[in-house]
Amino acid sequence: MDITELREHLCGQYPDLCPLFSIEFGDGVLLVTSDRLHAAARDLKDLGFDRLGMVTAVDFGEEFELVYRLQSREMRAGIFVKTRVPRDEPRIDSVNDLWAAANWQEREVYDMFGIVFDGHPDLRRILLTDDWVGYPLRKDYENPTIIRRPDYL
Amino acid sequence: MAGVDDLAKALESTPGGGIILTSIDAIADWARGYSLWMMPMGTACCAMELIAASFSKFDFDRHGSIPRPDPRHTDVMVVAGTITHKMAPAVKRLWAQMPDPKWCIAMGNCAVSGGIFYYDTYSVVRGVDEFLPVDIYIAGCPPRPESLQDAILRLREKVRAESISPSRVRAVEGVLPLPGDPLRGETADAAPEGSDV
Amino acid sequence: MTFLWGLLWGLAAVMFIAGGAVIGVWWERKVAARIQMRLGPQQLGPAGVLQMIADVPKLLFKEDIVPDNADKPIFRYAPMAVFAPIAMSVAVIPFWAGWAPLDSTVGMVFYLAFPSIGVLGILLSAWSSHNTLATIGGMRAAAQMVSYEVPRSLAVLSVIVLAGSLQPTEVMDAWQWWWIPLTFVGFVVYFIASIAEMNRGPFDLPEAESELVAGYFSDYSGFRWAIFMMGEYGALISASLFGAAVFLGGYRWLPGVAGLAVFLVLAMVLITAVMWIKWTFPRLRQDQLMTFCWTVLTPLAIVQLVVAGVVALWL
Amino acid sequence: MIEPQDTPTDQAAPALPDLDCAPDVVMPEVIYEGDNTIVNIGPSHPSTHGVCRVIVELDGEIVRHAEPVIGHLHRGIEKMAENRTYLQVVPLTDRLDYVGSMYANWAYCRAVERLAGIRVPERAEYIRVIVCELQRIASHMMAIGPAGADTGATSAFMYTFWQRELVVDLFESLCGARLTYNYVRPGGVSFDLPDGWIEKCREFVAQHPAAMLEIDRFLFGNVIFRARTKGIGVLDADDAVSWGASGPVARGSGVDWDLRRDDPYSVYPRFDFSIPVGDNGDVYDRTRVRLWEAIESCRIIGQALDGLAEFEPGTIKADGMPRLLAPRPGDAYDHIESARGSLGVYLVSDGSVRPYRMKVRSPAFCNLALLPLVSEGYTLSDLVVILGSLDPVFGEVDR
Repeated sequence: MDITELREHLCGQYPDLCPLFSIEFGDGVLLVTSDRLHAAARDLKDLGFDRLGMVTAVDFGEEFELVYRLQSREMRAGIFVKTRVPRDEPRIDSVNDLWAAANWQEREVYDMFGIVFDGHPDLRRILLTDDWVGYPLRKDYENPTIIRRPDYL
Repeated sequence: MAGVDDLAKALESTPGGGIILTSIDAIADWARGYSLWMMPMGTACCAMELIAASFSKFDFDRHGSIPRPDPRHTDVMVVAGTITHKMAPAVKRLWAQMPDPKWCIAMGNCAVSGGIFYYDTYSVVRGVDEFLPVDIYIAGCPPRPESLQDAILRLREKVRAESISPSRVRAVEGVLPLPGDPLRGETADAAPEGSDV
Repeated sequence: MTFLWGLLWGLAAVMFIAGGAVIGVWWERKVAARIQMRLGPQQLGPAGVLQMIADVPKLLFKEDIVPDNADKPIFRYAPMAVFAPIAMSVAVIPFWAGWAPLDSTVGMVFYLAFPSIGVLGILLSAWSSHNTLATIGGMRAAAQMVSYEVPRSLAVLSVIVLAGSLQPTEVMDAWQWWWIPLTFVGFVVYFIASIAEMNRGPFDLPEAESELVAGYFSDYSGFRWAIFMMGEYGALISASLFGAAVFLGGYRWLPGVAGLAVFLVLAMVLITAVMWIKWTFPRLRQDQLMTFCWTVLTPLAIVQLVVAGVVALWL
Repeated sequence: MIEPQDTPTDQAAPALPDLDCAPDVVMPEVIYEGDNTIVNIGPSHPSTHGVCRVIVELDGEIVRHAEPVIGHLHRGIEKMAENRTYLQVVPLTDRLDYVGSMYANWAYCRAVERLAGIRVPERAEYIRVIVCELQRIASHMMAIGPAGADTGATSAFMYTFWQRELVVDLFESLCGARLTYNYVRPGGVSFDLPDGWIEKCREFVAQHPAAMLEIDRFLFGNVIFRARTKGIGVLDADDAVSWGASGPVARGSGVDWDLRRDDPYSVYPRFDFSIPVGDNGDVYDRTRVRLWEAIESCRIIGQALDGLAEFEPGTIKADGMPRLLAPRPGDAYDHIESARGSLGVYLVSDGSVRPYRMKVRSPAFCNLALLPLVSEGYTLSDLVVILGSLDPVFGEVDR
């Protein structure tokens, strides 16, 4: 199923999601607000997106952008769901109840960005030690042990 | 090694015991050099070459070195791969579990200095020599299995200078010619008067 | 005087086992290397035969670690408790016509009883190490060795029934070549049960390298560990010698020194077969191991015993 | 007899590093109050296939819960990539999945190419397919062999490793490295095939299926190995999909999903190959799927080598590649089917010469998350076999 068919399919099933859908670099992207993320994710799962490929976040200064990559075996298509959470209070609903794959992936995002997933059963640090201070993948992360690379490209 | 220590002490305090001690040292060092069992501390990419080194094509067993997973049975720890801050305590603990005399080979750039992970990273220990006394460094990312075999042969040379008596070890350490040192002959000649190196 | 003789014999047995172990380890490394497309030890002596001459002093000069939390006296002496019974078991093996180092009238029972005492040493060492992996290994060893004792004893019993004696030399005197086909099943059961008894692959669960790192001797270093290894190889040698004698006829094939040579060659073949099996087969799981013992080996041994008994009556 | 203080000070022994000076973190103790035994496997253990710590709650020999503790090899590659140019990130991707370096190279390059709109010449695509299928064979050899080693048959590992060495030799003559190739670059590959390489590759492909069938016979046909792996670590298809499992782990459970066929990329649609799928989802099926995939890879390589003849040698780099890539702002994701599953790279660009964010969607990470699920109720001996069958590579799990 190519991207335009996917858009038609999505708009046919869930008209309220249709205006949020756009195409970037050949990938379908669904941009939702953070409070609607869980509902949109559920709709997409019902639509046939049965695999959660990836959960990650990007630090855009004031806000974090959360990126969910969903995949459908049946439709042979993938879609991004993006949402933004404020840096001051990074909270979002966990999608662990929809896809078990979110369990470790959301833990990783919590570990690296400090975004709290409400409803996650076991939100602990996963890659770093439990007593680690700070969230390394934030752009303002400082750690005295880091040696900056000389800037010669 | 308490029994061996006592033996060494007794021999040192006995007149003429030094000759026996030297003979025992010769036997012990020969035996140790030809039977360097490895503790494969493979953490990352270099572990693959560590495996390759002891497998069919390269076959470490030819040199009498076999990998043993249990630190208690090994003589030389081969740290192959990046050591992170999370892993370092475990490496230290395994090192502490190895019985004396023990040696350490830092295999690969990551274990030598952090290598490609030197800059910009927050979780990597820059070289295993920050917390272990390394005897042989092997450069390469990753080094070839032949380099590791060469390191074992070099380590064998280094082991020859060891003694079962701690005071003798300390005496020779300052003047120990490093394996492959171009100044080798001179350094040995320049040993201080009276030291029986 | 008797005491001195005993001491001398004890020393001889220890030297025999230790020497055998030294050669055995080298041989195993070569056999394993051959199976794995490698060369094995090469540098010391022709084909690396002197490799173990380097390994043994090295282990002798290693630090002798006793962990802080270990039960220290037991930890120290447990290796002896493993090694001594195995060295003792060599005493009753008939090497020569009418001669065994200790020609006891109950030699067969003695042989079956003594190596099993080793399980006590293994349990002690495992428990005193204060190490979970070692403890699991010790428990596995205990269950395994006690269970496999049954088919092994039953298999040997069939030979005892045929010979009508418990004295190894008399058993050897009574031995006939047609016992080999008659007790073949018993021999196979004995062979498999012996492999399990000496904790070698595919029954090496107590020291399973990929699961328990080193099992019950994980915390032993230096020469104490070497004693464990000597015990293991001693058990291998002693079981192979015994099997070669009572099941395969040992020295009876040829007279005089040639007979002894045949006996030793037979034992060597058995030892090599054990190594071959170890380096070829995967390892069983604990429950499969027990099931195999009680549902396959033990019934087979009983059937063998019945057959031997009927034949013995008919004789 | 010389005393230590007699040593002249200028020749004093260099001070040995103090063992207690550097990262002095105490190993976290497991506090547990219950009747079961807690056994700590790892971080350095012969069968964790890297540096994974598994905290196992044992009831006798039965595993009640196995909790993997990962991150012992977390090197911060994603953070490092933010401070390197697009080309400088390629060597970092080598170190992700060190058993199959070509995959991470390729996934990253595809993401960059998508972001910067680079068209790769077809010859380069064919070469990429060939090296990645060779890499799949090499990587699966490191999964099948340890399955034997975990169950105790060390020799099987030697036999599969021999095959891996043959592939590594091919790679070495291709790009000079045995393990970290840095071969697939944005816009193409770094070198064209050397003279005689195609013949050597054909030789390898010709002998490999026979070697695999031999492994199939003596390892997978072995009665003990079957007893040890059949019905162990069963993962059903629904769980596999829900947990995001991919690659042989998912296919062993009957999830017929392979990106090479289902989301075709590169020149894969031109080749004729089949995708082996298991039925039971146990260790045996997962491992055997890998074996048949290796044989299928040989078929793909054979076809790709035939197809390669159509293209002129030397056209291996995209035209007009700038020395310094600065793609337009935006984000791109691309994934390929690596030996462990679907390996994706997500790149965010802010228009500068360095990636703003790189995220690696690691299949081994998702597959390893299944360990508590699939190991519960089996014995300790099975746990190591199950862990091996998930085939984690910790460079990729921890990144």
